Amino acid sequence: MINILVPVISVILGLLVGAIVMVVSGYDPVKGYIALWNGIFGDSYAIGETIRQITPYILAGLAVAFAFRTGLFNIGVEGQLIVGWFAAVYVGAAFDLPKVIHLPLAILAGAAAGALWAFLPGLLKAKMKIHEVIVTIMMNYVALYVVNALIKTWSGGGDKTERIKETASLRSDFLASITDYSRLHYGIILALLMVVLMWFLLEKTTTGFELKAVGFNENASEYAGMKIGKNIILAMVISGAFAGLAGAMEGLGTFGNMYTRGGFTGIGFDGIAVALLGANTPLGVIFGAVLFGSLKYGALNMPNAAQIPEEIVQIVIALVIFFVACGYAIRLLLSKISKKKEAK
Amino acid sequence: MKPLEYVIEMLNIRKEFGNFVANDNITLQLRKGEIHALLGENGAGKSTLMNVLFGLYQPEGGEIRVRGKKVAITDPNVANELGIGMVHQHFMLVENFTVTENIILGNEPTKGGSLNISAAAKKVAELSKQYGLNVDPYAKIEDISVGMQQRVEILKTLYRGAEILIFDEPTASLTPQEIMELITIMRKLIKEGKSIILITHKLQEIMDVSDRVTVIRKGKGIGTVITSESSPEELASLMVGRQVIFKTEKGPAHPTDEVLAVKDLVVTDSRNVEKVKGLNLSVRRGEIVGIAGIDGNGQSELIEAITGLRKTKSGSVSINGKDITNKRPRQVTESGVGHIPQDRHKHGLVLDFPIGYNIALQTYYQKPLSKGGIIDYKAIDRFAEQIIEQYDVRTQGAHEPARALSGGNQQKAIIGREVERDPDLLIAALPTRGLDVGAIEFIHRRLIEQRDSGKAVLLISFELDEVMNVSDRIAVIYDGAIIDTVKPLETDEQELGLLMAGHSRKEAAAMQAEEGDDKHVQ
Amino acid sequence: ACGSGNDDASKDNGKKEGGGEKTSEFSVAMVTDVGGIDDKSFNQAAWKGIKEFGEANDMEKGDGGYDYLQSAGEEDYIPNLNALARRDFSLVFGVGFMMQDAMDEIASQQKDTEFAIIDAVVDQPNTASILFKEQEGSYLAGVAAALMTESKKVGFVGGMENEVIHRFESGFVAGVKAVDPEIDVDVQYAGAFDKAETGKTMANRMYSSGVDIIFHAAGGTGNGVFSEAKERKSADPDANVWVIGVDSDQYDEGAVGDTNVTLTSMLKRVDVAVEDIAKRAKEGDFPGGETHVYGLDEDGVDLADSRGAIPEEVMTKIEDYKEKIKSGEIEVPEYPEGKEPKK
Amino acid sequence: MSFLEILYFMAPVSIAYAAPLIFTALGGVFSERSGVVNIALEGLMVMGAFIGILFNLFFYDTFGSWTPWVALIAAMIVSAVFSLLHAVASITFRADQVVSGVAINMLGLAVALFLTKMIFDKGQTDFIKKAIPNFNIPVLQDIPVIGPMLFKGVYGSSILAIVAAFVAWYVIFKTPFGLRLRSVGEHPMAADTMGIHVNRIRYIAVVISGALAGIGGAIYSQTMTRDFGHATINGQGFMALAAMIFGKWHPIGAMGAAIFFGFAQALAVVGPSIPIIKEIPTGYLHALPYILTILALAGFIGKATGPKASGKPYIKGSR
Ligand SMILES: Nc1ncnc2c1ncn2[C@@H]1O[C@H](COP(=O)(O)OP(=O)(O)OP(=O)(O)O)[C@@H](O)[C@H]1O
Ligand SMILES: Nc1ncnc2c1ncn2[C@@H]1O[C@H](COP(=O)(O)OP(=O)(O)OP(=O)(O)O)[C@@H](O)[C@H]1O
Ligand SMILES: [Mg+2]
Ligand SMILES: [Mg+2]
Repeated sequence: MINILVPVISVILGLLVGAIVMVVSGYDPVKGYIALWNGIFGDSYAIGETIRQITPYILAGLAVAFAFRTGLFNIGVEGQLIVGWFAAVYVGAAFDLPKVIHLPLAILAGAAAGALWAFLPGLLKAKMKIHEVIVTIMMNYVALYVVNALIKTWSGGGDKTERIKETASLRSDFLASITDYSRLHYGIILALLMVVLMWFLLEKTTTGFELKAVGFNENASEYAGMKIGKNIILAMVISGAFAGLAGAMEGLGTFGNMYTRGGFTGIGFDGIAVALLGANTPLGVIFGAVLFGSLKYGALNMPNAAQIPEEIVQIVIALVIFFVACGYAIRLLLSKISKKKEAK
Repeated sequence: MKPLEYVIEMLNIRKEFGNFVANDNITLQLRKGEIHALLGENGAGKSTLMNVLFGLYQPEGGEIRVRGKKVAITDPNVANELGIGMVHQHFMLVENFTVTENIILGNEPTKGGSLNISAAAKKVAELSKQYGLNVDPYAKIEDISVGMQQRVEILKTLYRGAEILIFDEPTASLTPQEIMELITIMRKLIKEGKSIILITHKLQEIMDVSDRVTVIRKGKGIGTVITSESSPEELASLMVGRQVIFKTEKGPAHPTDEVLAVKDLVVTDSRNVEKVKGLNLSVRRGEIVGIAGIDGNGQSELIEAITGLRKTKSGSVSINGKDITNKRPRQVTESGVGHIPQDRHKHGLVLDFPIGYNIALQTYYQKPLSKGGIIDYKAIDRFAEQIIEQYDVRTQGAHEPARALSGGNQQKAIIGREVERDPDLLIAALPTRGLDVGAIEFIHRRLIEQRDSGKAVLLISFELDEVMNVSDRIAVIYDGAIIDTVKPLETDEQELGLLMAGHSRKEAAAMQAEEGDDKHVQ
Repeated sequence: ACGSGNDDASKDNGKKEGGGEKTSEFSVAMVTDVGGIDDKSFNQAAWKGIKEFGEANDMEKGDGGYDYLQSAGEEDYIPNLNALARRDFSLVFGVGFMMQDAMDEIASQQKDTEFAIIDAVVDQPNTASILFKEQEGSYLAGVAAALMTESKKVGFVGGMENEVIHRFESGFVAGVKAVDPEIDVDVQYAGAFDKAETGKTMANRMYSSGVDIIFHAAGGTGNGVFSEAKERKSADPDANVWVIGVDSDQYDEGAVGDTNVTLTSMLKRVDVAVEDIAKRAKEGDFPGGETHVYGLDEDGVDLADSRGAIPEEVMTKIEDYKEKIKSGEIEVPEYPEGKEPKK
Repeated sequence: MSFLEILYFMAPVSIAYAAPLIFTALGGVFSERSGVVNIALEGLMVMGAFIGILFNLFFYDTFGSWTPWVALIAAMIVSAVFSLLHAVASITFRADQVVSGVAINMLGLAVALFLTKMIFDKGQTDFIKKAIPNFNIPVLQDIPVIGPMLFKGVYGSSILAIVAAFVAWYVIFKTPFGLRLRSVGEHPMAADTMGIHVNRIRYIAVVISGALAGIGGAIYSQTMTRDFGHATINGQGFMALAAMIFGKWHPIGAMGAAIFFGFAQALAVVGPSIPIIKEIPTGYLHALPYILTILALAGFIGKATGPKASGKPYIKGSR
């Protein structure tokens, strides 16, 4: 009960403080929040786009959460996502194959690229004990510039890749038609499958058991016969694969190609918040992604329908995360309230 | 007798953790200049009571008087000001600090705003000399022995001028030599007019040094007795609530085939210093071989090399005739080796895992706990419940985090895990460290059972008592080699002590004779 | 070129009559890219064009008048374009080549709305594509730099390498070489539009190696170029360091006490193009499916008026070149040498 | 460029690039040494960059040529106050320190941009009139080789940063406060038993980190961009975090790492005039600084472990 109450109260508190900010700066919070609501749930188009936005957040959140659960801090989801995006688009555009092969292949390419990008930090951590945070931060930049250069090379000096073939696309006329031409694509199903996969991997398999054990206590795990290095690398690689899939969602679903980028997508960094909002559990990640994705997407409608500046929405989102992080204080408050009630 | 002057009175102290009552109206009165022992089973609430006195916990009820005055000890600062110092059960030392830094922390001498380490170190050296503590002020904690760390803890309290000292299980991880030293130190402190509360599970120590004993059981005060009017047996039964057998009953050994064979083994430590230097050892089915030795003579490296946790430099290790030198830990365990590790928190347990997972930590990948890489958690639960039941692990259930169990119960779970795998060789390293007499008795019985069912047991212990009581053969390790092997019945603690100090049996005999002569002369 | 917005007002006469009915009421909006309407670059210029058009036609900000939506990321382009189309704006601008695919998709769905995209070509019947001949303006910047350099070394700092920025580079180099082929042009790209520290380091390197005029086409990275120049200027008022600004008149950015390091700026008049297209759409002359290229001749690009440091005789020379380009006598290359598209 | 010219160019550029990172990384060192993970450095830097510019713009008339320096102090104070949010969340409210940090990062940028819009009615501030100046150090600059490398075109802020690194080293390793700070990050319970107020020390450390990151941000904006906008600080905070880890949580190490980053960045800029690097296509050249860092880590830095209690809130009586 309290586990549900805490995030709900955090969200309410975040919105409340956001409302105060709006009032103070001369905007109408009621109008603002109606716009936010409509931006998320207003019509089938909004719902479709909200779900589309949630999709990569789930995967990025899984990537971060998986690493955390195995004792690693993968701050490189952003870079892994970028290479995953590129690889998926490359396979999606460069080959002519029937859909049953092409789409899975392109998705796999994304996952593989992300995994590869995470392999190096994993290897350095396993073999040389080099802190994964710093390597993954560096790998983010390397991904950004290398992918930009690859796009340039591939497109003969252009700024974007070819479009993926229809056979590699996650989009569908059906989804578009029921959501009034939103870009909702089948990626959400894949993302949810990955949630199940992560849960299964961590909670059901011997591999997951080992990964968690190594994350908690390397010495005891080694004593129990587990291979420490292998598990660290594997954890990074799986985490990177999730991140790569998030990129594949963008490449094969939302965009259908890739542009050279001036900076990061932000999804990878937001994935940290998503994962931690969800307490690093697979189910929690869904919650985090829904919260984050909805706010992010719905926020677009606040300047649109209520002329409230984007920045205020960002403030609200940050506050919501802040309050969720402060869950302990909310718990304390709740228990005090319930004690008082008992006393009466 | 002087008028009864209490420096500390803890009256009807009550401490609750949630719904659990850890201290249920316990009263403890400490006289000036006495050593007052506090005795109780693992988890009885001793540390809790002392943490209340030291200001780390706030009691729910009762009152504390210091030198007759009622006080509220709201945090350790207050305790320090009242002259109360505590040596904690789990050392409160910052590992990568030097001895001096640890000692002055919170009370630092300065010169022009910066730390005056040299002055502090001088003072530490002086104190150390005054009490015969022999501590290097500039050594890093992570580099010094447990005994030395213990003395640093004591210095911490002395440095602050504590008049009332609490020792929470100071001897649990000390070697016999170090314990002797500690006792000397305690006596010195008392002579200086200080008062001591001593927690220990070793009844002999209580008999040796304490003036009075307060016994608690399951959070309740049982009473206070005058040591000289009591006996170990009485204390034990007061504490446990039943009769305790001290000398473990066991029949003679019937050793058969060799299980463990270590030949000319050379192992280096993490700093690449040779610690095991051409060691030979053999353990057969149906016998318990005890390794006696002073800490640091290569015991840890030897076990780590056998179990695959450390690479050997040369020599060989084989189990049942099969060479396992430099095999990975998994291959070693699968060749029939069970291992109760020396450090249960570092190697023995994943503290954040449920105790059930920990019980499955060696077998989770095998049938019936898993099939085809898929773990059957129901099977793990069943298995864990069975071990918990069978080995009397006191816990709320298999899902409780290992962290929340007391050390004794953690240890029982580990023993259950290792024994239940039915290994041909069971290596038990310091298996009873920090445990109460009841638990020790239980563990010793299990080791003997293993032997009697035809397994080989290798016991490493710093406690001569334990080695003498449990082993069938005692291999004395000194400077990385087994210098002699003796039978418990054919030796005594004195001879063993001399052997452990590196003397040959002949020398030992001579020295013993001499000593005996001396005694006569005196 | 500056006052072009004003004369539209006089021509606007049909507005009041159709006022009551929504369909006949003309409204216009734009979607920015991540820069926002005040990025001192083309978003700002586009918004300026829309605002001026709106004000000139007595329109109000908001539905049925003129408005904009800002994108926080590229995933927002489609929802934003879509939102504006759904709010029944008659004409929706997309600013920036990054919006190409998004525009293509939305234009094919929202067939009743007219769209226009800046810096890219979208092949839809209801979409007008707007390109600029940045190379022509940059050519003049190159000429100015070549005529003014004392060290015979000039520099170019680009942001990300793409076709648009390549046009800047190409024109600039061509302009310099047209005056004096012996002059060195030091070309470097920062790889991003928002790395001021890299821009500054590049400028530092160039000035250190004797370059005295740097033309930047690098957005926020160009801030660093200005910082370096200004720093040198304030350390040594006699330092011969200049910057040529880009997109809008960056004279103010060059101020160092009483002096200024901005030699001139290459203007990219997105506002002119936006107003032009809006006007045509309002008059029912929307060039859907067409691509309009705005060069010197169309007032789409130019050098800023702020050329304080450029002496009169140099000005005349620049004007000469300008006329030659306008007349077609000089054709400015679109791609830098060796950077022609391979396909 | 000749080899010497390259050196003359790279040395000062590396240090100038490093200065904001040094300050911010030092902030990270204080915070993490006390056991509070500070991924919020980015947001704290943003705040500093914004306040630095804002103050500079509004008080130029009052403080004249001293403005940039006073602006550093203003940025320091505001970021320190802002960092209290992170402190309250992660120390008192036992929040996950990484989440709290992420929230602060988002909040810092959003608040700074919102205020920019409110005050300037546009997406970025005006340009400041007076930036942090650089100057040649008399006499020293004439020393052959070293002079032009280290003593020409020196920013006051760079000197300050290097001095700050040594001061931080002194404070952390030579003063009672430093000893307590480190003890709290290694073994808070031990510190508690010695009568040290664990949470108080951690609050102080986090606020110091806010103050230092604020200075770092204000140095960046007052030397590199001279205005504030959405992209002014983008990733510097994370680079500072990386510098802190690279430097093994040691002030001097962090400084060295920051200078190394500066060196790598400068190398990518002068790359086209260096024989081997010249061959790397520009696109890939942009990745060079980051690849160099990874190589350096793998090559000669190796293992780094942070303070033991880092990331864990201290809860009295738990173990
Ligand atoms: N921090 C805590 N939270 C909850 N319960 C606790 C805590 N500390 C102790 N307890 C409870 O109090 C009881 C007494 O613990 P305590 O540490 O005082 O035992 P002890 O007598 O010192 O045991 P040992 O001999 O093993 O050191 C435990 O059984 C446990 O259930
Ligand atoms: N954080 C906690 N939560 C719940 N119970 C706790 C906690 N900390 C300690 N305990 C309880 O305290 C009791 C005794 O703990 P204590 O550390 O004194 O045991 P111990 O036998 O001395 O262990 P060790 O071998 O580690 O010294 C245990 O029974 C355990 O249940
Ligand atoms: Mg205890
Ligand atoms: Mg104990």
